[in-house]
Amino acid sequence: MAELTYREAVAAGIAQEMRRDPSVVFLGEDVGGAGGVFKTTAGLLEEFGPDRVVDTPISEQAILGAAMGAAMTGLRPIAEIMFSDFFAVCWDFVANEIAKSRYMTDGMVGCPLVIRSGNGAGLRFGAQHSQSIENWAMAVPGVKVVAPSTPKDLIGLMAASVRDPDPVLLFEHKALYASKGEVPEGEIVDELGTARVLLEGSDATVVALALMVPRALEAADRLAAEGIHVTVIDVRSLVPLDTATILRSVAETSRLFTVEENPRLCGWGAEICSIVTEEGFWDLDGPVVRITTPHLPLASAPNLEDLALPDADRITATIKAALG
Amino acid sequence: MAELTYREAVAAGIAQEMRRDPSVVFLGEDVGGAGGVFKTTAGLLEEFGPDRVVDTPISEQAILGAAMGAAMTGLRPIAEIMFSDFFAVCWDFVANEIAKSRYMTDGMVGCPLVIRSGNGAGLRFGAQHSQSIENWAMAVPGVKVVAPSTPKDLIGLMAASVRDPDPVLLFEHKALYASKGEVPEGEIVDELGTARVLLEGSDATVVALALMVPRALEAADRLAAEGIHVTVIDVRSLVPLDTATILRSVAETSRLFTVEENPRLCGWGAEICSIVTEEGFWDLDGPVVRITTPHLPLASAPNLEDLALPDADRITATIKAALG
Amino acid sequence: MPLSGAPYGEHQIVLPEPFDESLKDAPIDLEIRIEMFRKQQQIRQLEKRLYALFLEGLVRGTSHQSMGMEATSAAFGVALRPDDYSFNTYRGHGHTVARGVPPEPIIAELLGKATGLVGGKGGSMHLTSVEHGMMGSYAIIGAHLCIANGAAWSAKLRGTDQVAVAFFGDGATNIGAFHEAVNYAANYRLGTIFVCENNLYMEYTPIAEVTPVKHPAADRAPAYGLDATIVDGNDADAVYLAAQAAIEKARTGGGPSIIEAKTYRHGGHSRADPGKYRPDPEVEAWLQHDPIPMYHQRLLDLGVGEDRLAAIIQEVAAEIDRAAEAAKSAPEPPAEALWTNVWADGGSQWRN
Amino acid sequence: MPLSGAPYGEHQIVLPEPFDESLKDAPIDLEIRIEMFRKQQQIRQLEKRLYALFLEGLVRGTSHQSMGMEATSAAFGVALRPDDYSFNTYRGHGHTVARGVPPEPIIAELLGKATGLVGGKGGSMHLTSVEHGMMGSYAIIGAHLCIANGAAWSAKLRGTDQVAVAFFGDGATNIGAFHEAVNYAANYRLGTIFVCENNLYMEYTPIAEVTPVKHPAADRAPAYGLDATIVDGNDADAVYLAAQAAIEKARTGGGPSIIEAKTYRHGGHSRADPGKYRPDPEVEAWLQHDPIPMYHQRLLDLGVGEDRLAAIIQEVAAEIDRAAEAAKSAPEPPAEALWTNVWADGGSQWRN
Ligand SMILES: Cc1ncc(C[n+]2csc(CCOP(=O)(O)OP(=O)(O)O)c2C)c(N)n1
Ligand SMILES: Cc1ncc(C[n+]2csc(CCOP(=O)(O)OP(=O)(O)O)c2C)c(N)n1
Ligand SMILES: [Mg+2]
Ligand SMILES: [Mg+2]
Repeated sequence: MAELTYREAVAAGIAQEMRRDPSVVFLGEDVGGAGGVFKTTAGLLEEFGPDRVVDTPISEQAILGAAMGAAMTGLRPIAEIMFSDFFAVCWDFVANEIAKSRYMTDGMVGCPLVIRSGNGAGLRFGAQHSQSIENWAMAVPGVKVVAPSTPKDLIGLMAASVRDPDPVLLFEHKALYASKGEVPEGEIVDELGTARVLLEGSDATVVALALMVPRALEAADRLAAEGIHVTVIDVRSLVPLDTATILRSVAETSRLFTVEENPRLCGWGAEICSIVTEEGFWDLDGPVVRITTPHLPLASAPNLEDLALPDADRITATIKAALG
Repeated sequence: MAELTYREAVAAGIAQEMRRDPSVVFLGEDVGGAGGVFKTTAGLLEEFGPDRVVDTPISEQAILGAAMGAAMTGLRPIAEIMFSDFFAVCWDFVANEIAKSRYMTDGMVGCPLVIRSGNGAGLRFGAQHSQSIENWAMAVPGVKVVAPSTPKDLIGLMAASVRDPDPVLLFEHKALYASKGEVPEGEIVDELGTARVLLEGSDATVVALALMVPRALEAADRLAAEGIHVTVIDVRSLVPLDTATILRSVAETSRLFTVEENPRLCGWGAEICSIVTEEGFWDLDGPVVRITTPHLPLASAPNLEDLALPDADRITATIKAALG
Repeated sequence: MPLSGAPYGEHQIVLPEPFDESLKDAPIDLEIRIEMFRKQQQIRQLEKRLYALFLEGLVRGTSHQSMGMEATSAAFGVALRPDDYSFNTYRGHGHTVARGVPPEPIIAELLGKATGLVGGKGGSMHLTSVEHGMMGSYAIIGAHLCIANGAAWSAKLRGTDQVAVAFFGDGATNIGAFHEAVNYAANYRLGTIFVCENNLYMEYTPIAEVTPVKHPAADRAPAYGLDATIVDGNDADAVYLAAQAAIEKARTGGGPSIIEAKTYRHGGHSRADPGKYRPDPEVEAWLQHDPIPMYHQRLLDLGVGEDRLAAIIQEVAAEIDRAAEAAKSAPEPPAEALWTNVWADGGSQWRN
Repeated sequence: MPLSGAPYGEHQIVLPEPFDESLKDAPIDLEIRIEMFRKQQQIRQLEKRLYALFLEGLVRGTSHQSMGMEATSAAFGVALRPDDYSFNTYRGHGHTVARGVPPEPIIAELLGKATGLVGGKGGSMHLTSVEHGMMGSYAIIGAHLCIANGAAWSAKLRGTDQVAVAFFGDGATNIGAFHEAVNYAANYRLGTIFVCENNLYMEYTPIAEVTPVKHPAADRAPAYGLDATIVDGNDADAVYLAAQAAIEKARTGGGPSIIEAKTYRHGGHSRADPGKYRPDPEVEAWLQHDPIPMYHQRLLDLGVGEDRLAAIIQEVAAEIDRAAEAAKSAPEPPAEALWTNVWADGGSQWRN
């Protein structure tokens, strides 16, 4: 066991896969010589050389196009989109090309690639560099979507993503880069489509993702101190989605809360709430409640950004009020 | 009263506003001389001239950029994105620029513009020309989103959109272009954020949008023949959303069905279900059911496309099974 | 004052330059030329049949034909090695045929049949045949130029000398992805060959009305440190020579090329378009500048017997007859097909 | 074989060319020059103060400074008419100051205060002041080039002769939106002026490693039928002359221009970056090629008294002291501000 930061886990995860499989290549802006703007990919150029670690121009469409064309002809590219907000400049590649090519060609052309990106708020970067857009990706049939919350999950889900024969979008949370966690020695390979139950309690099920996971856990602690015991589930993978774990938990607790960072409308929380109210309706003892960032762009002023994102206070208060 | 096609209503709606306000301009690919690839804008170049009706290069980013820059400096542009699928090549302008500028500038820079686009399936155009992406837009704070289902609503919501001081995405359904409807003489101006109750029945509330509206109505007819009476609501406007009308109806019927064309995950149906299961939970007598296109890209073969989209058969059967 | 210079429809007519008769003496093997003749016939006859099927009401969805533009496809089809990659647009019947894909699955695909090239899931705009190196037809302008780079990059890293060709239209040169793609290829000296088939119109709008340079692809080449070749896209020999040079350059690590092939479509943009926005004299002149009869005559001039050419025409016709019949009588895709091949496991599950 | 030619960090050093001393005799009014001096001082001193505030831990979020790049902003600030439009990037402090925006709201914005230029909602990357014609700072590369076209178009239709300037970096020339924007402006002869501040690096990657032409903006101009002007971006007089010509052309319906201003940033890309990826001799040479002392000396050479210049420096310093104090003691935005100004009605309601 070693303690790694979430930041270090990115390079560790990529390196693990690049060592294993020579067809894994990595490309993006400032990812090589500079080791990434978040220093998440330091050391990769040195270890794997400029053939396999490519510093690109500011051309997100060219980056994803290159990754796609390489994936369909025998490589296993990992592409970086520096901030997930920038997916908007190359969304055609994700939504219309990469996601659809296997279906449109009835299985002939697959795209085994990973697109990883810094997602989420907390760094006071303002409306164009702080978005959580995992719901954009979840809304597009044909891409898998994961968002790990710990260094170990990051490495394991990175490995699973690289080895997956289909395209995976892996969202790293920028505000978690400095966080630390234990990581076992040796190869780590996780499984897509598996949620993790982090805490069990019978009063309610709280489902969270990425940065919202530690916040939900903190809220659970505070609630426990007041005698309210909740189950906390880290969704980890939005596509495939581990609905079984969530539905099973709601069957036990009879209440569901989702804690999501993306703006309120049409988020993954809405999807999970809808699944549960269709398939687990008779298990529910009360309203399903989404705790989300309001449907607003994000401000850069620290106090405003903090007000926008769900935090332990708001999560605690919302759950208490709903259960009380 | 005159009978117009939905197609003719597009030009009529734009012309009404261009006649009223000289600052309304219109731009897009093949929209002028050719009258649009769907012939929706025939006659506008002839009436308003090439100063106000601009045929552009294939440059969707340049189109929306020009619209945005013009909107913030005194014009009221209407931009066409030919197929809504192409929003993916210019999504940065919608999601990161147009939607956020007023908030990021604390009110200083507004973008009074309309982006209209052909949305939806039914023409056997395949995965890259048939998408319903109204949920992409709804997920972005800062844009308004409307999707009319009749010629009259199209003109009225177009007018409301052009007159709105904020950006509006107006989705025209391609499969409705040939449909006809009565349109009153004189100026038509509708209101954003208002759903319309098309039919009242006490057994369930069925919420639909665009092409799904006539299909929901047909299902309602068939259900009525079997003694099941449903309320059918045309949402019309996703942002602002008329939650009051929906919640009020569910309070009366105790059951909710949504009928949506966008792929299943994170659609507007999920949003409405979530709102109702949070705020109208105690009104509900049974599961909330979403009837959607499955989470799949769309195939071009007619039988496969037909299987994918909700039709009156599926809507009828689903509601019957759920209520029965 | 209109924003663009000329009022719509009053744009300048662009006439073809006469065929370059000296190309008869170009150093191109006669059997290669006969192969190009055959491919042009295959394309023309297929397109004609598809049009007839459209008039019969059997073609589903949209389709974009390439009558009049056969020479470029045919020349590249012959010049490429079977393991090279090509990437088409929605106007891709010709490029698909030229890579050796037989007509039956193409017709079946347009008819929405289970035996279609991609099982009825793609339609005319998404023809794909990986076994023929034809890596897909892309219907949103620009993307496949970037994707072709990836195939060239992959070939480079895998140490093969495969090249990647991307065909696109004049209209596509104004979209951002064009710029990113060519720049990227030039920067990394990728073996991507960018082939612009300039048929003077985007959908209905003359390219000259929306482009501030004369040659929408070629005039952009210097922006990436590249030279460009402009060829008569209706002369298979001219295209073949340009293709050979570009392929050789790409194969040997010399980097990308831009080729602009001047051509014209005989019909409208898509199946429903009569193409009326084009001035009659322009259409007339280009109909005269038809690649097919010219090349027929050139082969005769080179001493190939009319009987041999006639036999080829016959063979192609017979094959297309067979193919059309088979496609017509094929079943539609089974309902289960709706759920297959979103993922590599063959299914479409997004949940447990 | 690496994809790009040179291994990272071993890129060729690019040294500045000596200042063109003949510009001393350029036909530029002395009062205009003094105004450019003042603006350069305002920018330099503001950037220095912001850096100090950053070291104090008071600057929130990210910020991108322009120390060393003041001349271009200053020259355009003076050359533009108050009602002209300008569009910046995230590296926009200088351009904002140059349009006449006072330092206090800028500092307050970076400190996340209620008195910030955009109420604490934008931060360093989104400075905007419509009353000064400064239509915003855009943090996603490329978009504002297209948006500037819209402002120029609107001016044309409204019959004013306002021009629109878009400032951007060398790295921005490789993104698709650059191509679409310049092409669009050229096609419709819009009065957009594209000003590339080529400081040789995108974030950390030398522009030469990812661009196949030497002048990332200027060498692309012919692709749109445009000429380009390359100027010493550290010489306010050189930029002023180029700006004047481009503005005059744009105002009189002559269409867009591309100006590439060669410059260098003294510091790193963003606040946390020490800029260590840049070879020492290169940094050294460019520190010597500093616009501020050069221009000071030029004004002395032109006969302006040192006392007058010293007084300006003093005035600017005093104003920045005052501004910084005021910004520091300002309150943070009220919590209600979270909910305001999504819509024109001042609110953020998306439902009833
Ligand atoms: C991004 C995008 N914008 C618009 C379209 C609609 N569209 C389809 S074909 C076409 C014209 C393309 O013209 P060109 O590139 O010259 O090719 P051609 O059809 O002449 O072969 C347009 C605008 C599209 N498919 N994708
Ligand atoms: C579309 C997009 N891709 C990437 C980035 C991240 N990014 C911010 S600044 C920058 C470098 C820009 O370089 P340049 O255009 O030369 O401007 P400079 O910072 O040197 O002024 C990059 C890559 C971005 N903001 N937007
Ligand atoms: Mg064309
Ligand atoms: Mg730079």
